Amino acid sequence: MNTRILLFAGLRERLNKSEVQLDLPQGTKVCEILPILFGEEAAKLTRCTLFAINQNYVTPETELHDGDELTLIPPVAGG
Amino acid sequence: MNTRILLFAGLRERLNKSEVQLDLPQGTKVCEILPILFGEEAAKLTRCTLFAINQNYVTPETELHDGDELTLIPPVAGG
Amino acid sequence: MNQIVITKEPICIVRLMEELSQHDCCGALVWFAGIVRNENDGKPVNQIYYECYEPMAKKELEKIVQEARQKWPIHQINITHHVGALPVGSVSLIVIATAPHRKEAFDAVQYVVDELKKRVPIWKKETYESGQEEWLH
Amino acid sequence: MNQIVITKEPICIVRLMEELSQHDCCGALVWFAGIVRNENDGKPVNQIYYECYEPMAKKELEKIVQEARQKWPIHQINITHHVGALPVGSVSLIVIATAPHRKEAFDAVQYVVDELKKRVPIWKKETYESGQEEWLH
Repeated sequence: MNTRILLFAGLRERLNKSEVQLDLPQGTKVCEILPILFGEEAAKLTRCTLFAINQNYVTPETELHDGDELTLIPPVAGG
Repeated sequence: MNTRILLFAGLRERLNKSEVQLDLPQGTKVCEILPILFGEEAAKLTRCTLFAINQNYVTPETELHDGDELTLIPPVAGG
Repeated sequence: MNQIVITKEPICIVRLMEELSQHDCCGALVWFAGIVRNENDGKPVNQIYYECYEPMAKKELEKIVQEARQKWPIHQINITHHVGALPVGSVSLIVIATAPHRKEAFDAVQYVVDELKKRVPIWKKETYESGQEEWLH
Repeated sequence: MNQIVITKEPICIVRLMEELSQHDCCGALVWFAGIVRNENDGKPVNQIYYECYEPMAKKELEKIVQEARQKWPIHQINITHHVGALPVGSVSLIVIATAPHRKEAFDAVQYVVDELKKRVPIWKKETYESGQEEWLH
């Protein structure tokens, strides 16, 4: 299952990438992505990262589907 | 005791004057002016008229002094 | 800095905005404009005439600004009231405040507008489409 | 009418004001401007860099505007966010609402600004005088 993951702000800088493509098993949940990408740091990041699929916020328990675009959203600060 | 009285808006139009000079006895109170100027209509006007002496709001019981400028203030509606 | 203006000239919002000096310490600028509406209580309005007891109005506005400054740390306050005959759609009042944070700027502008409507000796006469006129309160 | 703009060009307040069409039915226009402050938490700030996930930001702003319209009878809403590198003193955000009465316009503008800061995918990195940089939240 092919998933495109978009990274912004501090998360983008951590990986030095604004986009990652992952081939994931069916039924992978949104919350499983942080450990895959950030290893031990994931625990700390989980507390303050939100998730969006195809530009709409979703809960961490949401299952990914083939072709989904997942965005990792570190704390926002517009305005 | 010489008192200058300023009239605005509806009160001005009622008397067709923007200013009146009255010679009043010492100790005249602010609330006694409406009956002098408006006769029987005063009772109705008293409920919604405020008073200022020398450009500061005062209570209806305030006594006038020689040279005071009294302003009768019908309901305001700025903005 | 306070600026309190009562004027018979139309308010030029663009010029006001250009005049307003910006301050690096202020994160928020809140601006209220009152506009002459085309109806009131269901009656079509053609024009409003504002009458003002100007020296007292300015004094009372100064008091209101001082009260606002005691309540909130505001930097700049600018109040401009247009008096005389105003056609529908024109700007009758502008209140602007700048402050370090937005909550204070919003609160200060609302306080000034609310108190102005309660206490400042300005009166408003509406002329309706029917030709009838009425002092409002 | 809604207007939602995310732009890398500096926001020209004067032009925005001129573009804003006035409506005779609206007695109130409320306007908020967010300005880049010269300090944060006691640290002198030189510059802010705003990053934005633009398509989602616009979608989320549309949702916020719809929510505001369900709560208050607003006529016009205009949201403009400047992104990229912004020097101290420049305008980062403008939110404008017009409504028949002022309370609704004030409430709507505050709601939009509050929700924008909570939900819209825009990030802010401050550069301090010391040269140090930090992503804010």
